[in-house]
Amino acid sequence: MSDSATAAVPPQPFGRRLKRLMSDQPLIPLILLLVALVVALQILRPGIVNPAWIATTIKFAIPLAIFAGCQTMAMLTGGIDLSVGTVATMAAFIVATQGVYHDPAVAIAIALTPALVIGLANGIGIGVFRVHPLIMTLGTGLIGTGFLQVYQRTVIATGTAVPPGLAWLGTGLTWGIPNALLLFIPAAAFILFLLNRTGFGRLLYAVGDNERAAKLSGVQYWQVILVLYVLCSLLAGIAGLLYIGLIKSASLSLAEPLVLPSVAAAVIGGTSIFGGRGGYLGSIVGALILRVLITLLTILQMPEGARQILFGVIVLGVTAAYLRIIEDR
Amino acid sequence: MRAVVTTEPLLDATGVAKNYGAVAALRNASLSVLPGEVHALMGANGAGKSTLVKILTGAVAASAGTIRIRGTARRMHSPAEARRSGLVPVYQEPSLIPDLDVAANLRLTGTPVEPFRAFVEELGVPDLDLSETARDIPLAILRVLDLARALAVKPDVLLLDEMTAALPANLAERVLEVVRREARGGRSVIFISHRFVEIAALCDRATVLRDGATVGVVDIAPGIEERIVELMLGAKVEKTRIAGPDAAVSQQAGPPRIAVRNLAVGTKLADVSFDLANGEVAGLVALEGQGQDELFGVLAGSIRPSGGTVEVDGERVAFSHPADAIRRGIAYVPGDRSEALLGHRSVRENIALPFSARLRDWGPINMRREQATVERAIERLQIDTRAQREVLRLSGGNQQKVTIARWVAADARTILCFDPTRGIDVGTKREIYRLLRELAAQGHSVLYYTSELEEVQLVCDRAIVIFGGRVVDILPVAIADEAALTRAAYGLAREAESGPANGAGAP
Amino acid sequence: MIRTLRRHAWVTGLVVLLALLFVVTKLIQPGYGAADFVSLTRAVLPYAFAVAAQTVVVIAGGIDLSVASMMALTSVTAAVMMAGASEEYALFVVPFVLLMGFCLGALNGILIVVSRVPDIVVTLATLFMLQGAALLVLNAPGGGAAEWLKALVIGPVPIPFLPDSVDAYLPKALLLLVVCLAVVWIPLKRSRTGLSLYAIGSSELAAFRSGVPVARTKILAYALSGLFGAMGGLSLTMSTGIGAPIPGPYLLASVAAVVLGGVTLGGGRGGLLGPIVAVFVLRLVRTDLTLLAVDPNVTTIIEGVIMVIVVMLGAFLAMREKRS
Amino acid sequence: QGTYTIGISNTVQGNGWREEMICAMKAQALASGKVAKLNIAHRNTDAAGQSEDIRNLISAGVNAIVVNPADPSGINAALKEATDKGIVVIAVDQAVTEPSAYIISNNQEQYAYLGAKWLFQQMGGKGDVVYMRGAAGASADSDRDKGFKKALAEFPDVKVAQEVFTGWQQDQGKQQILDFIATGTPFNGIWTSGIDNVIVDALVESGATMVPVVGADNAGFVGQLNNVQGFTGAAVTNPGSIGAAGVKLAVDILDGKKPEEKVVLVEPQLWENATAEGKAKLKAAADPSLSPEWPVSIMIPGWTDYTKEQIVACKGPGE
Ligand SMILES: Nc1ncnc2c1ncn2[C@@H]1O[C@H](COP(=O)(O)OP(=O)(O)OP(=O)(O)O)[C@@H](O)[C@H]1O
Ligand SMILES: Nc1ncnc2c1ncn2[C@@H]1O[C@H](COP(=O)(O)OP(=O)(O)OP(=O)(O)O)[C@@H](O)[C@H]1O
Ligand SMILES: O[C@@H]1[C@@H](O)[C@H](O)OC[C@H]1O
Ligand SMILES: [Mg+2]
Ligand SMILES: [Mg+2]
Repeated sequence: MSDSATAAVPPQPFGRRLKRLMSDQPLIPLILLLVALVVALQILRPGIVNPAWIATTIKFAIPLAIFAGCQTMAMLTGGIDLSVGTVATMAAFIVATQGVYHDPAVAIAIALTPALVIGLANGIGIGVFRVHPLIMTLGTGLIGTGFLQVYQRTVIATGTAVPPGLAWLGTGLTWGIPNALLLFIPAAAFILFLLNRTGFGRLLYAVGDNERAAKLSGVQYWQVILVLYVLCSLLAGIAGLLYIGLIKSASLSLAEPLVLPSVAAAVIGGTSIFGGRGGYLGSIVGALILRVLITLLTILQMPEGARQILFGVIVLGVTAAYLRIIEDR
Repeated sequence: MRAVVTTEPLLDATGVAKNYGAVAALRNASLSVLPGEVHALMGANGAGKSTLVKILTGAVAASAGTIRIRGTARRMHSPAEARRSGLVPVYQEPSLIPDLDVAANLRLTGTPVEPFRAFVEELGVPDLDLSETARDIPLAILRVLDLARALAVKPDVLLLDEMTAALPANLAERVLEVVRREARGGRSVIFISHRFVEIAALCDRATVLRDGATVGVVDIAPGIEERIVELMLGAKVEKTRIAGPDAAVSQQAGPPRIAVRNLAVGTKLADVSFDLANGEVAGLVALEGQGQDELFGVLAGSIRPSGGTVEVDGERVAFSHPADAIRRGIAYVPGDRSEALLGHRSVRENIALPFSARLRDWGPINMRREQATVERAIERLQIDTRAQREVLRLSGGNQQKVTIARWVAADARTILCFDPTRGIDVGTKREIYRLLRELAAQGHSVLYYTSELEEVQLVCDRAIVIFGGRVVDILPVAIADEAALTRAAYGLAREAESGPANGAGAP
Repeated sequence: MIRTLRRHAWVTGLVVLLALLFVVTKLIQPGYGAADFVSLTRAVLPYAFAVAAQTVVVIAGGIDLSVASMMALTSVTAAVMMAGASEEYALFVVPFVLLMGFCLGALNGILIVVSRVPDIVVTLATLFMLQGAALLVLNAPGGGAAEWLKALVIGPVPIPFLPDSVDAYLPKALLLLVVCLAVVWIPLKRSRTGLSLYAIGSSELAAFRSGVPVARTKILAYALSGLFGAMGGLSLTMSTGIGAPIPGPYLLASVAAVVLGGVTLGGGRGGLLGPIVAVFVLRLVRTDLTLLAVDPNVTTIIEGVIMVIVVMLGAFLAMREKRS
Repeated sequence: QGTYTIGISNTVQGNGWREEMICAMKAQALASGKVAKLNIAHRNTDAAGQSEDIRNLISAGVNAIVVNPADPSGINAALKEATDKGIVVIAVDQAVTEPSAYIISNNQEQYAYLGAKWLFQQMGGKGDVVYMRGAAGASADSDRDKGFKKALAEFPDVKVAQEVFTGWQQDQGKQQILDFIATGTPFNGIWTSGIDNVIVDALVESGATMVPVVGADNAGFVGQLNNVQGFTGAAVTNPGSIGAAGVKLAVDILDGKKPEEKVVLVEPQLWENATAEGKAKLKAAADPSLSPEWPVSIMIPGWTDYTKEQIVACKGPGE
């Protein structure tokens, strides 16, 4: 133990200052980790980091990032939304099948209806009846899946038609830039603005940090939760529409594989599942990190088992490294 | 005071420092405690008292410094280790496991039940149910249990961090008695409190911290108070009433701000009636558990009454949510700050919280306006915002100020303060008294529950005393000295010479 | 008595629900009897171990997303080791696999403590690692199991002096379940370590300040989860006679049963009995839906609705209790 | 009308192929006129869960059980319990090792062999192939792997440039192939385990050179084989309607008409668009109105008795 009897704070070495910067701007180290992964990829497969690959990565990261937006907002309140996969899949499947009969606007409206209904159900269950979000959204997800299966029986022989606008948005490029950004940038800006600059955003943090304190300040929990889950569901529905535009093949489990990664993206991005802490920019970078990681593993030639092990190791390693860098305690 | 025998110190800490990122919680603290001594650790809010206790007991690691126990240098890695070395703390926040019952809590820490029970009784809680879950036990009782648990293991050094702050006068009195006796029995005690009376009554010496450094060690003797305050704040503070009793208050025109009639809540609140006038600070005095929690709960909109009426500005109200009360301009500042604060959010967001509560305020925030409002409130309460990114990292006293600042910023017309000066240093207390008087002068009204009876005469216009869920007396401030209030609080009749209760609406 | 019942109101409610479900089952299928009950307990077995694994960590304030993968890995390991081996060799395999589960679980805990990464991320990462390891052990379903091991879950326990019609209602699988859980859980629950589990789940800070070795306790919680997971994996091998590297539907099921069983996500509250009863309830609901020949897609809806309604009802009752 | 109750157990939900299988079973049960009720357990689960479902079906008192096994031997115990009780057990799609059960199955090994062999021939017997498998650890996947490897052994100059598991998920398959295209590594052909139309889509979208693709007879992919300009490929049949064959076999056995053999393998066919003859077959098979994930071979001659309307209506007896 050293003796520091003096009152003056000693001038800080560069390393400490850098660390301070990183902990104040947690996004920087996260982006550095992303870059490190991209560099690793380029080293392993020289030439892969080209405009086409970047466009693909962005296209596939966007639906995940929107999902991660839902998770981020829900997690800020101490919740989680496991029904996003079902909601998105329903929206996708319904728009592709209804697209046969109706013009795109109508098909989209029909496709988003279940999103609205499930969001309302989640909000009421969690906000009013205080059902644990995990159970509530798991339950509504199951129910939604059931309804989708029932619905599916009625459209076996109608064929599918993905609205061309969605396909353009999902897969198209303009000057090499994915058109999906046309949807994503405003959506992300909206979420960021919501979280950082609006009363509602403040309340998400407040409710998740200390519900009682929020209540004593006049916040009505159920209102916040209801709006939150409806919003999540609608975003998930929109992500589903975008996803069907990207994949162009309606399946009954289209977006389910995105659910766990979306939670992971938010957590990697620094949002706490216990509520009150985190933000959306981190989640977006988290989604990109996961997508790059998936490419990395796809490209590497090794047994599938080893690939999965490596995936786990890297996810853990990245998160641990990130925490080390940003913590200042 | 007992004469201090000069022997080798039992506990000797020197050069202790602790940095939390950019915040230096301690820079150069030293503390030396003799066997059998009750040693006060004093300092303004944020001076670093709690941090020192945490370091001494292994709850946090020091950045620098040496700690010797009976002459040997030691470094504690955990509270468990400190316990084994005979250092047993009662931290500023309750440490019972919330979801375990009392018995399990004892078993967990290996605390012998019988001595514990004996101490609990002695400390003024006669009918403790060991199978009660800690979460359901009121804060004051929890503090007592924490203390009894510490005492039951017969520590060499007992470290009490604001042990009495959340206690009503009767329980605080018991604590002092028991601690005094234990010290006589040979234990050393480190005692943190912002109440000079307690320090004077209990302690032998005091170490004073300012801005994380030890600035003096004094023997406690009559009149030393001034010197300590000087050391603590680097300035003098006088102790007088902030503003004269406002005779005009109760006679103000129009309906009272709040009129409570025959209010009842289950078995806790039987029949309470009083008025709170505009521009008045009304003191509420009660022993622990006399229904004050329920009364505040009803007025704040968190509890629904089972009988009686509440009128606000002459209009009958029935709140079903704190939002309803707030809409009527009634804000509640809970005594337990963990109930009021968003620990991981910034000072600014904490203060601005009520601005976003209503549906119509969910839209974009006017950041400039918010900034200005919040800064004004911070200024007005003189909040030390060095660690403002997370309120949790502020010292206890500064946290408490944030809870009040919120309603000052929101300009609530009525503030229900539940023991707001709990664990607040003298300097800050004065600021809060001044602030409340200022608000009153502007026509706001304040209902002020306090466990420190002397405060009544310092800031209130009247004292409403409840006992057993009923208003037993309403005293004008002139006669509401500690003796009179204590009598009343125990439900005893007023002494002959004082006049009749002049509170409006008392039955 | 009344007091204990009140305290365990949730579990009591679940038991009543289970009893009602048995009545309903008997009404749907008058022939429902001992053999069917034996089947039920066999179906319960892997779920019960999965939920036990989840319960320990949830009580300790964590969550274990790797439960199902742990079961898959231990199951394939056991199946591969026993394939073609002698009957006696299984006597070695069983403790080996249990130890393996315990150690891998402990590894989960160590990673959480050392990396300080939230539980949910660490166990998500180990979910993939264990699943990958399972694929490396066995890349397609296969392997085998000792006959005596398989026999452990078949049929009722023969009790010498009881008439068959009575002991027919004591399935071996149930006995196995109760013994395995009790051997670990009861001594634990009685010990200070058990209290520590609840303590760290309730408040890590308060536990630390109460002298609980937080890191060690957390590691133990995950180790026990791994142990129960290994029991679950073995039960899969016992009941199928093989090992399959793809994890079954045990992760979400375990979380759902934990919540239905009255254990608070977040930690510190609840016990093992509730979640186990919840597993029986969920399995019996499944049986009833099959007996009723409900349209399978509607089945999904019904299961979702039941899950939501039960928890909603519980929450609603709790709210009313609080009000009054 | 009918008298038999038939139980059905299936462990993959939310996949077009399996949905077709269920609808085919219902249609066949209805068309046979001999089935009073179908009792369907249809959910996502493993072998242990399937054993549970089978036992529940036994409790429900069914006369026969048609099962798409989660695993060839993992449900043997439950199947044995059923046959011991005199219940007729038929495994469809994949084989089971329980000897008392009947099997009517698509030949998965042959499925892969046939397609891979055609593909390698198209590639001129040399070059690099992208091998896009199903779900790691699934028995259908490992059976197909055997067939694929067998074909590979016959073409020593064909190399596997990339082997990945799509998990039978459309989105995964599409991202994987796009990632691979981005590496710029040349390849001459793609074999898929049924995640096929998104692959063709990805080739078109990314402007990559078209290479031959082998997939299954899913409606979407068959449509592409017919319509996408400059695209050569082949669909190997893997009818989901095999489920109906299982029901038919069950009814026959209940009627006392036992088959000679306990095991019937339905041999896959290959429809390619490289020859005029193949094109004609594909044209005939195409059905753009069908759900794109459904195999177009909605009937199996000799094994199914329903009409297209009936399978599309997806209604069983009593519904
Ligand atoms: N975890 C932390 N992170 C950052 N700063 C901290 C943390 N804990 C304490 N501090 C800072 O250290 C200083 C000393 O705090 P401490 O709690 O020791 O004060 P105190 O003397 O006990 O005050 P009070 O009388 O108000 O309780 C304060 O400025 C506080 O903000
Ligand atoms: N977004 C904000 N930023 C800063 N201060 C605010 C904000 N919203 C409200 N305040 C402060 O809170 C107090 C009351 O605000 P406000 O005028 O919105 O409430 P109000 O009395 O209900 O008025 P109105 O009925 O017009 O909404 C004012 O002192 C105001 O400065
Ligand atoms: O699940 C299906 C499998 O059973 C079948 O044989 O091939 C296609 C798969 O989707
Ligand atoms: Mg303090
Ligand atoms: Mg304090």
